[in-house]
Amino acid sequence: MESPEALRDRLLARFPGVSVELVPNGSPSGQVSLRISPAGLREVARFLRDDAALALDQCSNVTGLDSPDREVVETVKESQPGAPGGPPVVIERKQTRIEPGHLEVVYHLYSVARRHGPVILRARTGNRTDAVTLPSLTPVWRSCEFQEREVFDLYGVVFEGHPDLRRILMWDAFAGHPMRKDYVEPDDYEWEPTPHGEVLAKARRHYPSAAAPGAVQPSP
Amino acid sequence: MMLPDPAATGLARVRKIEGAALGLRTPAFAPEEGAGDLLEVSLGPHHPSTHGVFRMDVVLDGERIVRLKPVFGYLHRNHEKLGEGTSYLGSMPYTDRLDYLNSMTNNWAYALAVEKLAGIPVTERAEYVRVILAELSRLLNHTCLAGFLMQDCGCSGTPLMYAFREREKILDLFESLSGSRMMCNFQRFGGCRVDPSAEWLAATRTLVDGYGAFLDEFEALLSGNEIVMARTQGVGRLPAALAVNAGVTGPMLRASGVGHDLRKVDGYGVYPRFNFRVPIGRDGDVYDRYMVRMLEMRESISILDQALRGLPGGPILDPKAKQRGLRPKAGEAYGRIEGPKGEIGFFLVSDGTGNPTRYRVRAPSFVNLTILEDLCLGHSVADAVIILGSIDIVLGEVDR
Amino acid sequence: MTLLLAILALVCLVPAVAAVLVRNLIHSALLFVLAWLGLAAFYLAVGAEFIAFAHALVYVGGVSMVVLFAVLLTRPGRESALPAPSAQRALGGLVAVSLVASMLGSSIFWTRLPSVEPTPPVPLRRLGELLAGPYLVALLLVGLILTVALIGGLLLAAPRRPSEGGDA
Amino acid sequence: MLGKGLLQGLAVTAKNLVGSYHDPARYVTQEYPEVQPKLPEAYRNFPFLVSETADDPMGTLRCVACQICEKECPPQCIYIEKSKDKKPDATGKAQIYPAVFAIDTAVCMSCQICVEVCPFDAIKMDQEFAIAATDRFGGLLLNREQLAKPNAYYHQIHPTEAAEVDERLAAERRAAEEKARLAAAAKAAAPKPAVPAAAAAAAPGAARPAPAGSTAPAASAPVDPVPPPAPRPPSP
Amino acid sequence: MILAAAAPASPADAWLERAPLLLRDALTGWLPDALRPWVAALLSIATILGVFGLLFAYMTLAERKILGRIQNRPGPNRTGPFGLLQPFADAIKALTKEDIVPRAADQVLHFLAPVVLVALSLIGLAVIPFGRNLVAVELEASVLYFFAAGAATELSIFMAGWASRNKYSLLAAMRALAQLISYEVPLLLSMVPVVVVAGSLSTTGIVAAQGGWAAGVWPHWHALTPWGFSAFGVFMVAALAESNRSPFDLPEAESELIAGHLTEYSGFKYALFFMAEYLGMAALSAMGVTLFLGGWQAPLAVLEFIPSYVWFGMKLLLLLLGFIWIRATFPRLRIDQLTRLSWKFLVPLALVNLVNGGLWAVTSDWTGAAGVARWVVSALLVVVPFVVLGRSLTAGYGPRTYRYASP
Repeated sequence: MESPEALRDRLLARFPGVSVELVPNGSPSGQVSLRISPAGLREVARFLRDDAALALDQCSNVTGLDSPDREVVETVKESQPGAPGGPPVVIERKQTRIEPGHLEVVYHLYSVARRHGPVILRARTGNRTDAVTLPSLTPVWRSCEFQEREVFDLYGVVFEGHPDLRRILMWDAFAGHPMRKDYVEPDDYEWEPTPHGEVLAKARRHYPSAAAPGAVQPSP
Repeated sequence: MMLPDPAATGLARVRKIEGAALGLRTPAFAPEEGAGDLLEVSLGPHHPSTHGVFRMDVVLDGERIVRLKPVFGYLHRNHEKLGEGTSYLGSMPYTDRLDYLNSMTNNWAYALAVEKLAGIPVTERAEYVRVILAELSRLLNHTCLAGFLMQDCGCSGTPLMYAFREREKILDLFESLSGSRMMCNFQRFGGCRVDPSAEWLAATRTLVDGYGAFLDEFEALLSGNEIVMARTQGVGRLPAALAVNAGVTGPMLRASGVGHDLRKVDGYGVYPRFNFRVPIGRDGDVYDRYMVRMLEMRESISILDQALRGLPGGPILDPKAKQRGLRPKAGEAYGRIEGPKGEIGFFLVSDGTGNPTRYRVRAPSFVNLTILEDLCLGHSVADAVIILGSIDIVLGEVDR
Repeated sequence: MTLLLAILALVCLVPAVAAVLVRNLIHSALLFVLAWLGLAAFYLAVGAEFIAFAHALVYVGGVSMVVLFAVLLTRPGRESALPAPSAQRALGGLVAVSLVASMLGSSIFWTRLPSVEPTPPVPLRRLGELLAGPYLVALLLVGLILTVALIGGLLLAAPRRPSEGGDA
Repeated sequence: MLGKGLLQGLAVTAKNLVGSYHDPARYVTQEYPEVQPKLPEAYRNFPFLVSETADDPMGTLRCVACQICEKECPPQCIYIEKSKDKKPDATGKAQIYPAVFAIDTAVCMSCQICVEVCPFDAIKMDQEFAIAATDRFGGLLLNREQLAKPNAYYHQIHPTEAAEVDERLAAERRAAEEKARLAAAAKAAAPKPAVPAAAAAAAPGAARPAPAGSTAPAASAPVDPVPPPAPRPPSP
Repeated sequence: MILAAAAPASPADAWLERAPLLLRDALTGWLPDALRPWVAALLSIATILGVFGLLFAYMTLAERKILGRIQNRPGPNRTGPFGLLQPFADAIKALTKEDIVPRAADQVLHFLAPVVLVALSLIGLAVIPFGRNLVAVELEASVLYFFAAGAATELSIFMAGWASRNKYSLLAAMRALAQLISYEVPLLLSMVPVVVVAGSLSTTGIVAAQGGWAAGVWPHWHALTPWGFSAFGVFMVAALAESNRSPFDLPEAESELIAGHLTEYSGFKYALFFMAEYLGMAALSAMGVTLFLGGWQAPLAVLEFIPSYVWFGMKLLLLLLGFIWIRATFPRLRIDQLTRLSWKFLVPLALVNLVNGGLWAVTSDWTGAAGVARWVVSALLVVVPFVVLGRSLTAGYGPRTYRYASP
């Protein structure tokens, strides 16, 4: 199977309008992935499936990833007018910048015919709130049908072109997407007497009046 | 017996899926408007034969199925969010609860993924012990499958009881080794938790030697039986192209004629050292899936035999391998093995801390269910029950 | 003996009348079955066992099923016996009464019954020889008609929709 | 010939019918209450705390409330509160002991991770499976007194494992005394001027690390008492 | 009064043989003549109910014990020694269980269905000759009476299915009707050659026709003649289907429509259905024994000293064991396969058998070489259609050979 770099170049040559970039992987597994701009995702996918050399006819795994807004602390060099008539003084100032988060979908492609893989595709959504649509790859590989529904259900990524986009694990009336990092677990579930402090504290916040029967009273 | 008119139930959903060119059987029985009485029945989730909490909303035209929507999620406990909240070692006992029939292969898949993520070497003896336990788990799983499938065909429990009798013998082996029959929590990163004793290996040897005779008797009861053949041959036919495209893996894929077995394709662990064959079917119907699993069990017996003979000495786990405070470098890895039900894979993304930032389980039952509707269209309710049985799903793995 | 016959007559008549009056279709179909059993009892009382059991077998076993299937398939189980407007009921009642009167009248007044006591029961073997002998042609003709009716029924009931393989 | 498979099937069931009267491999039913199951030694159910002697369980608990098991327990069902004062343990060294040690058996899934990560062999897996409680909350919450069981009981349920653990602990104790004796001899042989006697006495040099509750789990846990004795990590 | 200590002249008047009749005479002896036939009839009804009631009770236990042992487990052994009190425990449970009748159900029919079903399966037992002259009702056309009683069972299953007003039971009721009607035909057709050969429609006549042994060893039972064996096979398969037993227990197929037409029944009515199924099975097996296995005839001349009703009992239990054995081994047939098996295999086979029986009756006086030819022709007339029809039935099915993937 050709190396990720060669594959990237071939894709860039073939699909000029689509941005294809390599995503390095720090772990010794060496599974480098290709991030593809959402616009041309389905054409690239169909090419990868039908290309004779690659023949990636099985999309084995579709995963959602959530990277929330991150506070990035940067040191910014600024030149400020120094002493009157003297050279400008360069001072460093720490500045916190909010890097906008995004949702990401990862496809692991394998070839059953050629017995090679994985080629890993990644696609990012605009942001985490309104621009969350990505083209669905179910028309290319049927195996994505349920897995994309699961990513929609647990992450909130809307797949355009999916034949039957509904929640698959949670019940339809469920609000929210549980796998997101900023998901707050509702605390109205039935109270559990686990002795662990944090759970107890949450329970006491919820039932401030009654000191829950049977809870472990911290020793005097 | 009247039913709301078909159009109201959104029945006219037309499957505009490009996969049509792949021999996908568009429902030849798509009901024309007002085509007689349609009976909407939901099989499950408390149906005796749905293998756990799983529901199928079926629309019947007379005796034939016109539409089938699987509904699950009843057993969803957000296993993957739990994985993000616990350490790498802490997730190991949770993997027992995925496909609760084969905790040994679940553990191995997770350990393989973490070893790939952190680059941990595995000791020689542990590789052999892992193969032995995986093949024992495969025997156990396929025997149970045959038992449940025949129970769905209507046998009053006899094949199921024979299957469970043999399964108990294997579970006793797991219990005397790992401490628990089904929740073994046995693999560690770089090896196994306990070194199997000589008595345990001798007990495994006797079990393996006796298993061939049990399979012969089991096949004599079932495989040649005309009623079994009549009920299962030609039912739920899965074309090879659709199987590959729909991500179907494991015995279901091989029954459709595609010789794809990760033990040969990926060659993980020490499988390349054993010579064994991969049986494949021709029609991809329920009978082929049953027979491919039976033949696969015979191959597993030969693998077990070779592994038991070739088991090397040496440590079962490198004492210096970090288990508790494991902090793999930032990066990601996707590791997969050939579980009894198909390709079970773990996708782990680490950011250098003690907990993974993403812990994804690729469950074979979940993906194999994608084509349940395509297989059942045009068949009767009795066939749909058998087709679901032949797919061999476990809800712990489907819902996660 | 006549007392027995009178009781049996009642056993036939009551369910028949009830069958007409009762609103639920399925109930009326089942009441018919009772009426047929009453008829079979008549044969028994006269001593013709073979005819009685043949009658019971054919009617209770077969014809009742046909009636029930017909009722089920045409009007699926709803009690929709709408009361016909009163004018029609009167007319219907009149026609029914006149029919019954003419039948009863002809059988009681005009036909000459040879005698009142029951004739000695025909032994079964003799009955068999009679059927195989002089009445053979009649027997074969009846058989022919039944087969034709059977095949006709099958053709009519053949599944209307051109589907893959016709079921049973 | 039609029916050959059916006859074969009947033959198999007949063989099993006859076989179940004399073949132990076929007739495997154990009638439970009358016939108690023969548990393998490795069998594990809920954990229990090991105390050195049976007469004073609270006094001789091996647990030093290092809270490693509380952190590592996947379902978070162990709750420990450290004691304020110290108490001499088996080797005479003053150690912290757990004032509160509660396990919520409604949450515990008996996965034995706590046994695996405990550096002091203070917690082991029990084999008692017929447990019942009347109340869902308090009844399933086992506190320190209910969890503590003597080492003799540990020998009874896991004989080989217990033997290895005891032999390893004895070896450590011997090494500790031997090192203490060496330190004392070295001190006696070359008396350093003006070295406060107390400091010498206080430096125990004992191999047993007194974890100051620091959360940095430096020690790599011995995998399991069963495998060959793991080298004891150097004192911090 | 009862002496006959000397060796009996003929087996007919052996003391043990006449015991039931002597008992009856003893009991009704002191009554005035007018009442005697009525009390005798009552007595025979009581014995049939008692014997077959107990048989039903212990057949449920035998079924669960044998099924258990086939599946290598003990079967019920907690109530009483070896579980012998289990049937009574079940009966008490059935009686004490709450009898829920769905509100939408049609009360009258819902109650009537089990009652009619049990009554019909009991009525059929009146004409079965249990011993040498132990038959409750002596009728000229008793075989026809038996099948007339049996024909109405479909009616009550339909009533049960329709009356519970539940989608599943209605589907199951329709399936049950299709099954029963398609198996009524082979059942009757397989009985006709026996009547033709025996020359009479009365059960006692048929059993008498099977008396005697060729060379004292080979009994004249119908089942031991080629056409008889085939007719016996067809009869037993049809009997399996009529009593909704294993390969054909479609109506209450657990894995599909929950409990079929029994979904809405509970408590004692459910137990009644259960009882009706077993009594129906016992009645059909009893008729099978009468028609094909020589009723109360002993298999060997020398074994005549054992009383006739004991022979009848043993043969009946043997057949019931066969029912249980088949239930333990075979899966269930689908509704279309089931009806195809009847119309495309059993009915043609039974028709050919009719011809075969007729030939057998006509050539009854052939002996010596002609006798052998007679047997060969009859055997051929059984084997050839069996193979031809069998091949057409299993067209497309068969064991398969599997290949292995190239490494």
